[in-house]
Amino acid sequence: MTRETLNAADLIELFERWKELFADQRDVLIALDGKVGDSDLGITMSKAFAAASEAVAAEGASAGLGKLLRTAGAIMARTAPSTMGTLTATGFLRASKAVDGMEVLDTAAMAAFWRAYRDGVAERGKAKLGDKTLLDVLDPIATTLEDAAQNGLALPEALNRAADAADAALEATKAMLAQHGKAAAFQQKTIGLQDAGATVGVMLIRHMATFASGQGI
Amino acid sequence: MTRETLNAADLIELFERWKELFADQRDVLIALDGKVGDSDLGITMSKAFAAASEAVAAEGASAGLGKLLRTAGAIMARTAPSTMGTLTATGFLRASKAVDGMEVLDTAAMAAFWRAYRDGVAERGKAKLGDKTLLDVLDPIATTLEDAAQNGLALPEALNRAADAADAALEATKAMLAQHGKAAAFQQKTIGLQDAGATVGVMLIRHMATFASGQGI
Amino acid sequence: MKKFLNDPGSFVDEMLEGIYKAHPAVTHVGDDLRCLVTAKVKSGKVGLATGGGSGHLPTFLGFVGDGMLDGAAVGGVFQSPSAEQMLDVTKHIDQGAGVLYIYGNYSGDIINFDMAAELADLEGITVRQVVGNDDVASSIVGEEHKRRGVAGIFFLYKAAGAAAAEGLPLDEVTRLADKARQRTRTMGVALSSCVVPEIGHATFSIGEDEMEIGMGIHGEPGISRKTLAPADAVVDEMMERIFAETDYQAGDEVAVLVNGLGGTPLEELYILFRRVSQLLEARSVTAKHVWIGEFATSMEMAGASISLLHLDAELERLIAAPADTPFFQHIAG
Amino acid sequence: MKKFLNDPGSFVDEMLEGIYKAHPAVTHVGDDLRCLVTAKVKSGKVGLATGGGSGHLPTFLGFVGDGMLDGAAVGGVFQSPSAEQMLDVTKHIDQGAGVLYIYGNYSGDIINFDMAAELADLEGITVRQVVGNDDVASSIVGEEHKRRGVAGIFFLYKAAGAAAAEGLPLDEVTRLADKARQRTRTMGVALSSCVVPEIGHATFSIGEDEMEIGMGIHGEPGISRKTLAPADAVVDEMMERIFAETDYQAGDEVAVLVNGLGGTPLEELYILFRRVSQLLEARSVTAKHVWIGEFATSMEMAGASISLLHLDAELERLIAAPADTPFFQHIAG
Ligand SMILES: Nc1ncnc2c1ncn2[C@@H]1O[C@H](COP(=O)(O)OP(=O)(O)O)[C@@H](O)[C@H]1O
Ligand SMILES: Nc1ncnc2c1ncn2[C@@H]1O[C@H](COP(=O)(O)OP(=O)(O)O)[C@@H](O)[C@H]1O
Ligand SMILES: [Mg+2]
Ligand SMILES: [Mg+2]
Ligand SMILES: [Mg+2]
Ligand SMILES: [Mg+2]
Repeated sequence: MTRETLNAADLIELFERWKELFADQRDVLIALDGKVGDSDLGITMSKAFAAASEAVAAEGASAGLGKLLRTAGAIMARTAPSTMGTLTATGFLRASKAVDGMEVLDTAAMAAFWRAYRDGVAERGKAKLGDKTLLDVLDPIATTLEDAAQNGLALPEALNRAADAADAALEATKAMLAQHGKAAAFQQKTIGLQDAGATVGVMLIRHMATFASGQGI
Repeated sequence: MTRETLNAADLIELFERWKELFADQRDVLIALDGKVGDSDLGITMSKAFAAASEAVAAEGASAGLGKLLRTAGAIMARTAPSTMGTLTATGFLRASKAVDGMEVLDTAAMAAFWRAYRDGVAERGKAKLGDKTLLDVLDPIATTLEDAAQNGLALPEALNRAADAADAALEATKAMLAQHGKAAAFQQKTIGLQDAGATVGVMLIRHMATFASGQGI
Repeated sequence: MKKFLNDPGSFVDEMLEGIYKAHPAVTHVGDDLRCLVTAKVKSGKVGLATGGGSGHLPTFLGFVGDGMLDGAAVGGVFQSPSAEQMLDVTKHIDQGAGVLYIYGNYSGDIINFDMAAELADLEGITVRQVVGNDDVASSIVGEEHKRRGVAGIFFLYKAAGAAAAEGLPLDEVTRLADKARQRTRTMGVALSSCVVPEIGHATFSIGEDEMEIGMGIHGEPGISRKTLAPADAVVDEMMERIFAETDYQAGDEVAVLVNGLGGTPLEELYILFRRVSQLLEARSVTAKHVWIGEFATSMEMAGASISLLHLDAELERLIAAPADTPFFQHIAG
Repeated sequence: MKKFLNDPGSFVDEMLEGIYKAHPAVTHVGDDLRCLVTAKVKSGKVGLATGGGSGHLPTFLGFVGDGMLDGAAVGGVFQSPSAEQMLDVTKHIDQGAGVLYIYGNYSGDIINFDMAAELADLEGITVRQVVGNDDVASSIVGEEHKRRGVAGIFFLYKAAGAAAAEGLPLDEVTRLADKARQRTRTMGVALSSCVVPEIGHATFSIGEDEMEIGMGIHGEPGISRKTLAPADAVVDEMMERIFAETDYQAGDEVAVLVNGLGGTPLEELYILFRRVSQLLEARSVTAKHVWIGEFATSMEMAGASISLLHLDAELERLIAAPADTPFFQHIAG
């Protein structure tokens, strides 16, 4: 089933899918973070989304999009306060504010969602573009969605484009030198490797796109 | 060259041989003590005899048998104060007293030497016969030499018999249950194993016998 | 993984239960075991808080007590506590004189402490931050702001703790903590990996005859991996890097911390200190205060670090002051 | 072998050089670094001496200081010091009030301490001996005289040290040390081997998933080797053996020592203590004094031991008394 908009019930289902995603990808992310980090990314992401999914499901669709996203962000901040955990929590909390009061997310609302998410991460993490972080994929996600909204693209198509842009941006992180977090210590060794946090960003948007496109995941 | 008696110069040479013996047997004794002990026996014995050999050589034959044995015992007590180190030191110190003033060791003197050695070890260690210790080979060494002296046997022959008796006694320790030292903790596991300290006793007397018999060692 | 534990998921909380049972001088905020505070908050005093991942005992929470810290929020093994937990500790210990956060320079911790400081500010609590960055190996001179905080943070706790105990105001306590930070340098070396309980296998692998100079306390890479050298040569290499960026003059005094990373016997730490002491003597620098033992560990990692604090009169006074915490006692004298 | 050392043969003496550099409160008799004594012998006081092999830091020499011991003779790693060295320490610390030897029940040590006591007697020094035998695993009830002395000897030092500091006479100090001995029980468990520097390889081998309950601090065999169980089950098994031969009544008080063998992180010791504390509470026995950390180690061995001292009024007073030594500080109150 293609979803032209996402409502609160969809969001709850999406969190359930994200939860499954990060449970599946736990070891992949552990291994990836292990290369130039501390191997915890798979653990924190699976915990964060398990807790968020449970919390939004318990709250139910009647709470509305804004409240559900706030709940998800708040519980993530508590359950998984690693760099990525807190940045992801910040992202959802800011997105919550951006879409507060809306009944459904169409392309324009989704652009506002990811713009707020991106800016929250940028503000909290103080990274610059090109620093080889999550921000390097969030930025093209936000701008691609803003373009898509301006061009009147439907949500599934818009999200697919954003995910493609994120893929390309993730690929581009390989050439970058890590400037933040534990990876920064590895200096030159980070060149050639894709950034772990950016990988999580791609997983999030790709899964959202697949979900909106109604493809089996 | 067969030696019917041992003089002070011989003793110095014998200590040199003992030193080589325990340097050679270092790893064997480490392994043996390692089975039901703390693996240090090879280290302490090689150290003890290296120090003793050096000290008696430095002192020279003119010091006389008693003084040389006292020097050997004293330096061993200082260099290798493990159970076997101190017992061996005690043995030599007591033997020193027993042969003090003698110019050479014949069979009777050698019997007195090992009687004193045996009694010193018994007194200091407070072990009983059959407790699976060094004492179990020292006892037949002393009694065999005393018999040999009464029967007028020459020193090489007497020492060979004492060494044979020690061999048999060592074999007999296999059936015993260790009562002292670290081996005691191994209880039933000590059955079937020859005692490490008794093995040192056999090495000492066998080497002495070979030395007196003039066989190449 | 060979550890005394019941369940990797409850590792930290069961450890904390043990700590509260063993040390009645510390307690927790509400029901959250991970928000540890002194049982006797001293009225009017500047509050000192720290925090960071578990797995580094006695860092972080072990230094909460008289003459040291007032509270610590701890996370999972090598995981930051949450901003909310830090805020809870902050609110509990604040006596109106403000709170100083002293913690290590790790992105997860910074992000959460920053968030906590913002939240505390909204509640009317003045918060200052000093971020320990003593690990020489983790960035070059000129990029000190990128350096990790490791065992040397102990000196920051000690200096700030004594300053707060003297009744100094927040700005002064902050100045002194920051001065200690600027004058502290650490170099570490690892011989074996740690194992994070929830991961279950070694964080990194290292050859039977290898060491890594400069490795971080979570297994972050160091400067060079090579064949294990004699202890004196290892110390020489570590101290050379510290000497290269400090300006000790003959007659100066330092405080020395030789820290075990968790799996290294005390005997070996003393062998390392012996050489440290020789090198200081060769420069006519006095090791005025010396601590040798485990201060900031990395679970069962074998290895050690050497931290030096370049003393001056006021820092010396603070380092010499008495302290009494569950994991660290210092009897002045 | 992966250790910080320069040469296996100089391991002990270089460690000692480090100790003297770090701790000016202790010194050595004449030129022999292995005869360690307090720098300020207290006139008129009963002297307390201990000794044994190196490789167990902070045992033995780490407890020489105020409120604890006056001297310690140490040997090579896991090797007794010589009778002569013990005699030298004895002569140095004797103040005419006599000297009490407190050491562990090992044949090498006994033989040498006995010899030293004989020699001291010849010099007119009264010597008493109390031989620690707290290791429950090392012999059955009824054969306690065969048991090894392990970490629980710390309680003997503490009790005797406080008694001597109070100015009690030799017989009384001996009685109290012996009472502490009779009321102390220890159980240990090992997860990995130690490596003696001069031997260079592991003393014993143990599977990746195995533990040995009751193993001694030199790697002596324990009671059973089995698959590593959850921490609580390990503690239950250890405590059961201690409970089986003690008669704690509801309302009684104990002192508890959870000791790391060298390679085990502090976190895990607290997880073990958590369970100890639950078991004591279930019997309404109070853990009046608790120490958790490294007290008697076996180089880098991973493992732990649990020691309990059954307190009574006079032992409680002595255990509670202040102490200040290089490796152990206790602030009373
Ligand atoms: N300052 C920052 N701003 C944005 N993203 C960051 C920053 N620092 C690190 N990251 C991202 O976080 C990822 C690592 O996340 P995580 O494993 O949670 O870190 P840690 O374990 O160090 O807390 C990196 O791959 C990077 O994408
Ligand atoms: N009380 C004793 N009397 C005589 N011999 C003993 C006694 N205790 C132990 N031994 C001997 O000492 C040997 C072990 O010596 P050693 O390795 O030096 O002991 P440790 O390492 O325990 O000090 C044993 O094999 C035994 O023969
Ligand atoms: Mg990570
Ligand atoms: Mg032995
Ligand atoms: Mg992390
Ligand atoms: Mg031995």
